Amino acid sequence: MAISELSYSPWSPVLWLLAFVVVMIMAYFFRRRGQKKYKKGTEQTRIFLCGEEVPEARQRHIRAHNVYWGFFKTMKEYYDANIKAHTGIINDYIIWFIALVSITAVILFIV
Amino acid sequence: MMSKIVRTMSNFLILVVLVYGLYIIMHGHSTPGGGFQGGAVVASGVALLIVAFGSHSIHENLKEHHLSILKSTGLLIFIGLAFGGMARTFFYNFLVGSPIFGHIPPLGPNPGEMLSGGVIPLMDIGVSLNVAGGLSAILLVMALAITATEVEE
Amino acid sequence: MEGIPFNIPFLAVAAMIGIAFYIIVSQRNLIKLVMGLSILASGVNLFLITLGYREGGIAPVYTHAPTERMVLPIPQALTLTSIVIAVACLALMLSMVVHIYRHTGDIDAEKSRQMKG
Amino acid sequence: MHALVTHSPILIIAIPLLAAFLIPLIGRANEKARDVLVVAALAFVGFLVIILAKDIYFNGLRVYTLGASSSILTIPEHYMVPVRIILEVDSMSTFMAIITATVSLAAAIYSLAFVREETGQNRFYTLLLLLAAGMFGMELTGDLFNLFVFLEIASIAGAALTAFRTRFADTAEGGFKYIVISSIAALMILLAIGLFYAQYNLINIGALAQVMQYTMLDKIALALLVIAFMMKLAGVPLHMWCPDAYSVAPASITVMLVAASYACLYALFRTCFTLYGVCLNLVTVGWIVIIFGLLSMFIGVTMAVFQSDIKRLMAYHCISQTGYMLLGIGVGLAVLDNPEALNSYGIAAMNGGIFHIINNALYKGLLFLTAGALFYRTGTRDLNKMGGLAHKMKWTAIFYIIGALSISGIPPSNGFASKLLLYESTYQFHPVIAIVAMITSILTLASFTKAFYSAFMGAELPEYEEVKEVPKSMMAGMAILVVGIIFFSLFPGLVIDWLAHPATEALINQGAYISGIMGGMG
Repeated sequence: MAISELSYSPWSPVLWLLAFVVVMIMAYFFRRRGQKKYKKGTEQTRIFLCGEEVPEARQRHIRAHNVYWGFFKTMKEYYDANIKAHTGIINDYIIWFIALVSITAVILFIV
Repeated sequence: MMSKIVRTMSNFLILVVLVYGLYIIMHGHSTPGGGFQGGAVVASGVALLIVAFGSHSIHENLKEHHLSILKSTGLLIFIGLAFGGMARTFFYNFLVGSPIFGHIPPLGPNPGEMLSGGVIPLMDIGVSLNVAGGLSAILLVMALAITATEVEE
Repeated sequence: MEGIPFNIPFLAVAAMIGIAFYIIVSQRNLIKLVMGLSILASGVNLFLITLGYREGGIAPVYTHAPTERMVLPIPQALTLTSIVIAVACLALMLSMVVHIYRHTGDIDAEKSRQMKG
Repeated sequence: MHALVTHSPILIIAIPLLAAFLIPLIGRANEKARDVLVVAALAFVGFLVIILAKDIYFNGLRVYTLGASSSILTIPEHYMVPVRIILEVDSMSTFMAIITATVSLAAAIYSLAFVREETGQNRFYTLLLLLAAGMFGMELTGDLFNLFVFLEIASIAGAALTAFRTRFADTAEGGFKYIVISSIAALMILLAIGLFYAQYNLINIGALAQVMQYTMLDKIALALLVIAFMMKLAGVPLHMWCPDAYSVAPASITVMLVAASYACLYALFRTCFTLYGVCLNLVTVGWIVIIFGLLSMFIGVTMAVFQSDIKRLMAYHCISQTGYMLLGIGVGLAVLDNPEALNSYGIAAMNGGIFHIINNALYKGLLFLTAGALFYRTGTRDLNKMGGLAHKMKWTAIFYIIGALSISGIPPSNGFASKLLLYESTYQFHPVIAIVAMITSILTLASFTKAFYSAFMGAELPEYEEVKEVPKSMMAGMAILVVGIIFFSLFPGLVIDWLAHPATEALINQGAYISGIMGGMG
């Protein structure tokens, strides 16, 4: 069942799942103690945007290229260099291959 | 489509090419040659026809699916013979000693015997069907593709 | 082979492989690239065939063979298989170049590329 | 039953071949019969793989000679060299064969609906079975030249399948890149085989390993083999063909290509551990593999976060996950001649790396299949154009979540189990490795969250109102992999004891492999 070869502690997913279920049951009981004013199908479930008109679905959806914008902005130099290296030209792929074969052969000769 | 002289000559030559291909296929087990080489010779005959008559007129009589059936049949012969030796191991030469190609020639230099080799000549036939069909299909499709792009331009 | 230094074929192999890699690396024309690959395959095949050469050995064909020592035909078998595979590769590559040309109208590796990054 | 086990090494390769050659004839007559044939052949092969694996687990490795009842029958009789086509199967081979069998079966069932609209389906299934046969052949063979032949069969079939949907503009380009790098890699492997033949007059792996002296030519051959296999399995910086080819291939074929790249991974391990083994400069070669692994993990995952094409994103993940396997095996290779380190963490690292191969084949296969399902219904791979699809495709979304959690190593998934093994063991080797591996895992989760959010979450978009759940056979193909993932998640210990650990033992134990083939000779 469990992986016992680990040096620190064994890993047993079944035990983990049991613990997870216990935690979820506890969370459920906490949740039941909350307020009961929520009703489906009323104004409570509609989107509230500071009282303004809600835009249509197509404009509301955040598209993939906007996700993690800050991360890419911070890592701009790294990504610029990387995209420059990924030329998409088949000849360049072979250049990498030849270069790495020679480097590896030289390393194996020296060491 | 080339001139009448070329067409007439290739009508004769195709016979020679086919016979030569067949010779190489059938003697593959005792002399240099074999299924692939013979099949390639046969396919070169098809190439001759394509050059002489043009790919479209050949394509009217020789469709890809004919060649595809030829290919599959050849491969099935090959792998079926391989499965035939399954009583011992895969590819076992189970025809040795039997009347079909089963004669065992003496070890060492010998004059060469047609009816020896067991399953090997039969496998040569299978391979040659596959190679002839496959290479002809490649040549035909390539020739058609070239003419198609010329039409587009 | 009398009088020919034994390593001449190996020099030819090295030259062929070098030329092939030079073509593959430097030529952006896809057809030329395929030609380079074909030369590379021939170079490797030549290498295998050269390995099969033995001084004084004869071809392992028993029909009317002289009674000298025969060579083990492994390199020949390898080369034959490799040739067959190279033919299939060549046909496949050329047909793909045809398709690339149909869709993009170019056979330059850089101009016909649609994917990068 | 006994005969079936005896002949199963070759039957595993021959039955897909036989079915592949039958398809053009049967498919013309009846399409239903053809579909049944494909699935039945692969299912039967899966059954054979399992009984063979069971037999090898209990009875040790197995040698099968084609065309003769024993590998030592030669003329002249004192010529004690294995010249025939010989298959040598040990636990590592059957481990890889199990992966290939599972993935091929899932891909074939998925294809039934996925390529229903395409022309030339007979050719599709023929090539699919040839690809499977090529992979099985690579994994079961005991001969370097057969390895080359089966590698080329797999490459040609894979490239033709990648470019199968010729009506799209970019498929031919992906297929062309795949075949070019495949044939160059294969030719370099052939050159290395020639270098071996020049020195030892042998091409059998076990026989070569016995006489290997690690001369200068062997070093060149090692460099050629390692880098050529590295290119085939898409290790950074030789990975650039991988997103191009994987993204344009039909989804079921992408899954098969992933399995094919793991067959090359197997060939790399076989080269390092069995062919060269202890005569290598182990620390150097181990570090070369580790550095490839680190680069693959980090560059692969950072490029993946950036992508907006869903299959390109997953293809880059494929690269970064391959890095984990290289890490585990590289650490094992670096400490192979140091019994103390090997027992304290080397074997654990290799177990982790090998366990990760099967995990990754399952969940990466599942993810590619869900991407294919999205493409099947929306007609696009661009994440920028997708949105709100979870409303319409509930099961696909659930499958995607299972796969994404698993690949990111969230407990209790199988991905967590293998990554935990890797983190703990590689940390003892060098802390930096484990740290990079963890960062990679975090970024993996980040990029799959991005893909999940932009494809499945959000309001229903008006352009996808007609979208439905995918057909049943595609669901069945995904379900096979999901069942595998859940089983592996719940019982990782069983998998390690029964599959991964025997495979590790088989890799480490070079002597057993050599005596398996050379035992009866001289």
